[in-house]
Amino acid sequence: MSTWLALIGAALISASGLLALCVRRTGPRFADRVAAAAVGAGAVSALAASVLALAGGGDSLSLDGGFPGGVLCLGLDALSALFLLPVAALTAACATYALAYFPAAAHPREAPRLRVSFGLASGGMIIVLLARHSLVFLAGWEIMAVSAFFAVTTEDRDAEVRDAGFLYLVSARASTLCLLALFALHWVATGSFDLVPIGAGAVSPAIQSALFALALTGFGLKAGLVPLHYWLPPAHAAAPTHVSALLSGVLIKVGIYGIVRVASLLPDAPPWWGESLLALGVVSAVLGVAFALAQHDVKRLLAYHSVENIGIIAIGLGAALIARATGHWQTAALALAGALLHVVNHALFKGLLFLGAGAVIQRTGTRSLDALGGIAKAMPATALCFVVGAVSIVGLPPLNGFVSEFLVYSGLLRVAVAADGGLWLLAGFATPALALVGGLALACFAKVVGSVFLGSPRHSSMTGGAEAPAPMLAPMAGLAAACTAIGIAPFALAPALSAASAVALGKPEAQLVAPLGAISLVALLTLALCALLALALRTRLRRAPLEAGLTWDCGYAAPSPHMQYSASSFAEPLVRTFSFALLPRVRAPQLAAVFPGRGAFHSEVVDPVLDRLLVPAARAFANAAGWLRLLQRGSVHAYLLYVWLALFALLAVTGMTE
Amino acid sequence: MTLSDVAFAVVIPLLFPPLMLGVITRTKARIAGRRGPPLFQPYYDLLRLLRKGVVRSRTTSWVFLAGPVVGLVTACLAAAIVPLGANGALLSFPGDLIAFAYLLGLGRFFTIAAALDTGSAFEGMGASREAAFSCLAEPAAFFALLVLVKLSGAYSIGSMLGPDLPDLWARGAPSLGLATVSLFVVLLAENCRMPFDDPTTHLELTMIHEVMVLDHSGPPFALILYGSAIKLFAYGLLLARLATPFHVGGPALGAAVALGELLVIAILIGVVESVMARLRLLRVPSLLVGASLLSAFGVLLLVG
Amino acid sequence: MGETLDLVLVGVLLLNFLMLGTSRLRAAIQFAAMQGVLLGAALFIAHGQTGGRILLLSIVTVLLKGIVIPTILLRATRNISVRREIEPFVGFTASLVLGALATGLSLVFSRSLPLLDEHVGELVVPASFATVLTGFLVLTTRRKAITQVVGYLTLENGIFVFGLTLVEAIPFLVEIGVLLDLFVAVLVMGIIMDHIHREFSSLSTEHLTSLRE
Amino acid sequence: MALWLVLAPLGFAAFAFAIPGARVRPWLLPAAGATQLVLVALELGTRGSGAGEPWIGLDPIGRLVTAYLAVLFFLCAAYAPGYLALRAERPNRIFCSVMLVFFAMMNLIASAQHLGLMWVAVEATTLASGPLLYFNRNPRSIEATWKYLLIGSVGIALALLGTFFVAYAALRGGIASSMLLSDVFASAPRLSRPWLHSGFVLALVGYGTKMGLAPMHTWKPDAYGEAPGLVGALLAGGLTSCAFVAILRFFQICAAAADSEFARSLLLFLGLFSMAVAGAFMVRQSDYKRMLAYSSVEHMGILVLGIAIGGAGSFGALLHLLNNGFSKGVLFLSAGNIHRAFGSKRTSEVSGALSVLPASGALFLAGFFAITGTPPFGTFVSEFTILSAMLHAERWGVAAAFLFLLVLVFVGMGSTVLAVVQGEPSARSGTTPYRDSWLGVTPIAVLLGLVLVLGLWIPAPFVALLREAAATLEAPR
Repeated sequence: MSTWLALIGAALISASGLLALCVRRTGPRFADRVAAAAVGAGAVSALAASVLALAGGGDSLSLDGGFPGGVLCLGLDALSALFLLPVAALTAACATYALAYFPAAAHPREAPRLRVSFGLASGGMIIVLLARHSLVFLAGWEIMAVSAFFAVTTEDRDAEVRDAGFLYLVSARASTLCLLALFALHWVATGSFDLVPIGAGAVSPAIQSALFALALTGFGLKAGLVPLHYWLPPAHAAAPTHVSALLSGVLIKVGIYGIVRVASLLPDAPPWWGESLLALGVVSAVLGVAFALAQHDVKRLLAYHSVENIGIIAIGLGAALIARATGHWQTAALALAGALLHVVNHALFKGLLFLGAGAVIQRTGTRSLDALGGIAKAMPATALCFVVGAVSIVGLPPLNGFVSEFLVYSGLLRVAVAADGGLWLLAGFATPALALVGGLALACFAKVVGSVFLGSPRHSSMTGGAEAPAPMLAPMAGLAAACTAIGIAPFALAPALSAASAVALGKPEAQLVAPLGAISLVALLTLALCALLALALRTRLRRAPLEAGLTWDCGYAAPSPHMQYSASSFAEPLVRTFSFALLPRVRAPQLAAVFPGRGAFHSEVVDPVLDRLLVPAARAFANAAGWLRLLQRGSVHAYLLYVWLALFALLAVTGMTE
Repeated sequence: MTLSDVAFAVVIPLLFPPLMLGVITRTKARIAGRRGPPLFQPYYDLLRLLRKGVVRSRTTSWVFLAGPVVGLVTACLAAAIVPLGANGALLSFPGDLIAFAYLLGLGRFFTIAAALDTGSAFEGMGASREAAFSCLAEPAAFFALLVLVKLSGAYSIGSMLGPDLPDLWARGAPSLGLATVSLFVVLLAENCRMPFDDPTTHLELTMIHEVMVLDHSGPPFALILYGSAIKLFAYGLLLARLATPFHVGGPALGAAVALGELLVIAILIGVVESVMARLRLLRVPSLLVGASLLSAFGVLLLVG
Repeated sequence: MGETLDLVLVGVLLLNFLMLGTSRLRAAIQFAAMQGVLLGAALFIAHGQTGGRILLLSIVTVLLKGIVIPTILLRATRNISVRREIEPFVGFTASLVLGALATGLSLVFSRSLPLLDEHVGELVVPASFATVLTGFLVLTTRRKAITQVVGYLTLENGIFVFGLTLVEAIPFLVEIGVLLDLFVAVLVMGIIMDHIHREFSSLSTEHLTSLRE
Repeated sequence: MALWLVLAPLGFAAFAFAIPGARVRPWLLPAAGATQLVLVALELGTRGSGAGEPWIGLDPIGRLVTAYLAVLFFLCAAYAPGYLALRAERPNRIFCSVMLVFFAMMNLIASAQHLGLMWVAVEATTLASGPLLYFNRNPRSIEATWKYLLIGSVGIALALLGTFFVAYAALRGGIASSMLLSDVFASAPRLSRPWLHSGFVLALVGYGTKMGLAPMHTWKPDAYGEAPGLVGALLAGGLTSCAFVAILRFFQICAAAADSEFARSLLLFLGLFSMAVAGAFMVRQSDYKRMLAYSSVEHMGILVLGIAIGGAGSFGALLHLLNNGFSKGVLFLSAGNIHRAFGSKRTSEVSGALSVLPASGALFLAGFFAITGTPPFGTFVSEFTILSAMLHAERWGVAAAFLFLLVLVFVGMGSTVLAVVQGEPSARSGTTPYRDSWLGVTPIAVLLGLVLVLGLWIPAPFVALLREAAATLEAPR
């Protein structure tokens, strides 16, 4: 039942764009609504399936009919359902948002195409989550990856978008090929396409480790674990914002799902799996947030934060895998629940943040933090939603980010307490690293909130303006509400998390034990006390003489918006501190005389993997390949010579004995 | 915990903290050869501010007022997590050390946001510095807390600093010692004391915390001052308990001893502020990284 | 019989060298033609006793390789009143040296292969290889399209020589098919050469290098 | 009667040559294709009574390939009338009849049970495709045709020598020499190994030239670049597959002689080398039709790799033969449409094809995804099978190289394809009146559908045929 419901959801969502194409002639607005309605209906169906499965009603089904891989199995268990939840919710939110953000009336050429690819990408994700058969998994995976490529390159007339799309496509392909190897090896080792847990001892440890390494690479590429994150920032910057939200919110999570699923299939996990995942997670989290801090483009910044959050999730998963390898099931359940909850949470708040940023971008036409400012006055609701998202993503109480980070921390601390030797060092350094990440994220989002919404507009075109339209506000409000709800009542999700962890660990008794009530109390106290105090202050201020004046600028009487501290200046101390990793490229004017002339300061931080490694390597390879071309300069004589040389060479290496 | 204990644990953290500020000011005055203001001057200041009117910049929004409110509330909640002496804390659950750090983080987030809301270059500068330095202080604190977690096997601040604390010192004195020093540095940094920040300076360019709240006035400003005092109280309590792991008598006596230690810490801070100059801002990160390394070394010592 | 055959094959080898050494286009074509005639003769000498089938085949070979195809090529040179010289990439002396090397190599290679007893002392297999290699040299070192056709012809001649050992194995139809294919190939190449000349007013393959990387 | 599969197209060829109407003549091509489909269906239906002539007959491989050729040719032929109508200024008598001869000869290759006959047929396809390549009659197409003819003929000459060597190997083994496959297989264990080995090498290089394995592939970019898309599709889908069949015949001899290891290692090397060369030359390839030629080189490499690995790899290679052929059909025909609409095949001058030709552009893009093994296209299934076979044989290094080269090729091909398809339509699109038409698009869409079907659902009899054919590679009869 639940699997069928989810399949129906996938079908509806996938078909949404095509349905809209069919009714295109009745007018762009109607087509928009048809697509959104189809997605909404599909999402409801998928959500229902998810809730059903989380409540213990998961099931599976088999399709037989001469497919290349034999009988195709699909199923929905708690683990899949937990991932299905944010996929369905965010898809619906983004589709609603698109009604106002990317209407067909304003984008007659792009919108119909985007709707098709958007629906297919989301439908592909659901198929991946449902797949219990490796070929189905790969098919869903690739549908998702390729449709996402088309969604990213919606505005393909822009060269930057094309480049980013191509980078994404190539990375997606590399990831698919890793998975191809993974599932081929799985097939060779088990003789089956079915994704069911392997019996202990059925497959040699070396093969299992190879499977895990392939999964880590292939899924890590999709999830954006450093150093495989390089495609993420350009792709997120290039895509229409609601697509970025979907990409960042759920698509990269499907990579996480893959790692969890594959790890759950392999019976004998040595500790190094978890250790490597943990180490990768720490590196991703720290570098992700450090690079985010140095960005000037709000969408690139949010994309780097996805790298950071994937790192946090990976830290949780790594801790869970370590605990699983050492038999600490309680700890494993705790860390895993943290990671899984962070998956859900990140989908909610990252979706919210992207949608909020999109509203600002649509209103102002710029993504540059240094050009924005003071938008809270024109768009107070958007600003409020964005602040909720920011507080969530930084992991602060009373919102949901705190809950999942709390669980990850708890798992990590338990691993640290139980560990000794090298593992203690690893866990011992991971915890403060996580704290550093938290601090940096705080700085970063203070910077974003401050430079986008607070202060006064840095550009005259941004004064005035209006709040985002309802179809855009409603999804944001919904997501913000969800963030708050999980922050206040995390215990409501505990059974679901327990069930999902039990599936992922293959250990039904691995239940989540965490002081979720206390967290709830802290959250409620924070909210209540703030409300009380705010109320008191308000009453007091009503009575007090309230004077409005200029911002105090130490006596300077005519402050202008350009005198505000910019986002780049705000981040400068931290960028300088981390310059050993960020390697900022700075062009500063030389100030020679007492009255120097005009000067311009410019600084940028480029991606270390993409711009310092991959691009130069690709260029070098292309140049080398260019030299190779000299062999093919049109001379038929040379070509004939090659034939003969091949003949002689092959004859020479062939055995000629009787 | 009885109801009276709870009332006790609520009232003391609410009433005591401004006194620490008074003690610090008095200590500094004495060392400088002055008499200084009365010990209760901070209380008078708060009351005076609460009565005053408010001037608000036209560029600000609701965020500007959220800063003081959230800052005070989070400081109070954080203080509730720290036990007064060997007594249990008001709020205690496994993992509450994370809540402690993150609650203070929430306060910081809104303080910074409120500073940025004014659109002033000076307040932006202060916010930027605050964000950067607290970021770097975070790992140092966590290394130190991790040492405690590892040694005690407990996950709440209340139990870590509970009756078993002397035993922990016996097992891991070097690590705990390093952690204590490092926590003291964190305390100075987080509460904007010398050598990180000079609370008494009049030059906005060199300020950190003070410049962030330049535009606040009246009751909101009182909330800010009060909040920072409570924050100092919470950190001081943590440090005091860690540095003096003795088990003294009943709850009342224990609390009294703890408050006494807090005053000692206040004096200590006063001494530090009197004998040290403020660091160059560019050097501040080095000091914080040094503190991190110190407590990281404490973690290293626990290998095996 | 073996000696007569060897004698003919010596002639074939000699023609290889002449072809490599000559500087004149028409001469090269004529040498290839002579080779074709010798091949027809060789076929008859080697297997003539087996019946009319071989006789017919020999006649067809002489006709095609010795007369028809060379005529096509000669007509091509006549129609295209181009410079008659062969323009080699590798000089004539060097070509001869390479030819000698190739012949030596052929001898070595055929020694290394286990020949049938009746072929051990004979020239058939080495001569075949040597002619194939000569064809290769002409193909790769001569500039003009037409000389390349001559090289291809020589290559086919070499293969034909090897076929002398297998007359029983190769059905008549296939032999005829092979010859027919050769004829059509040269015919088509001739047509293409005609078009090349019309397009470029030259038969040098230097003009044929616009398609490149 | 396998012979009819050859005779029927020849009959159509004669008819096409005879009739005068240049407007009617192109329609003979789909007619011949449809007839062939019927004949093949009859032939496959009456399997088991396959005792025909000893020289021409359909073994499993033959059945597979003739059926495949019939489908491919029918769809390409269905495209032809529309294309030739656009090229009404060119006489099409030669083109149509030669194309039918070409098709007949391909069928002859697939059904020949005699090495000599097969050689004659391969050479005949070479000669027949010359006029097809030269259809455009410009200096560039002369050059391409010349190179194709010369290199192809030289290569095939080597294959003839290889055929002779194998015959000699029988003589040397003391057996009555015969070139009939059944005889050769029966006597294979007694063949003289040195002759067999060098014969195989010669045949591999010879037919490999025809197939376009690197480094003998050099004619391919020129020929495919200058040929009409229609001809490119038939060459890349049909002819190369037939050359592959010719190599398979020699491989079968080695397998029958229980001596296929050396052959496998040669195939392995050539396969990887072809993929590598293709990858290297696709980088910064600015001519999208030449790019397709390198893609063909790559896939020929994959085919021989599959055979080299053996086991499931043979199955995968045979399946890939079909997938590659149909995908190549999609790519060449849609590239032909794009070429027609923009009047250029350089990526610097062609962009925004998706906007100018929504159908052809989309098909070109889809063909790119199909040829690069994107699930759920059939190419994915075959590549998956080949990779599994590599892993099963524990050839880790080969598998890693295979995957790396697939990425490399994807990068090279993707950058060119996307440059053509995406972006603002270039100014050149306005210089020609050509736009999408039903006749020019439907056959391509059907071809794409076939590749998709092969990835989603393979009928059981077809799987059985593939298995049977793969089995004859390991143990020929």
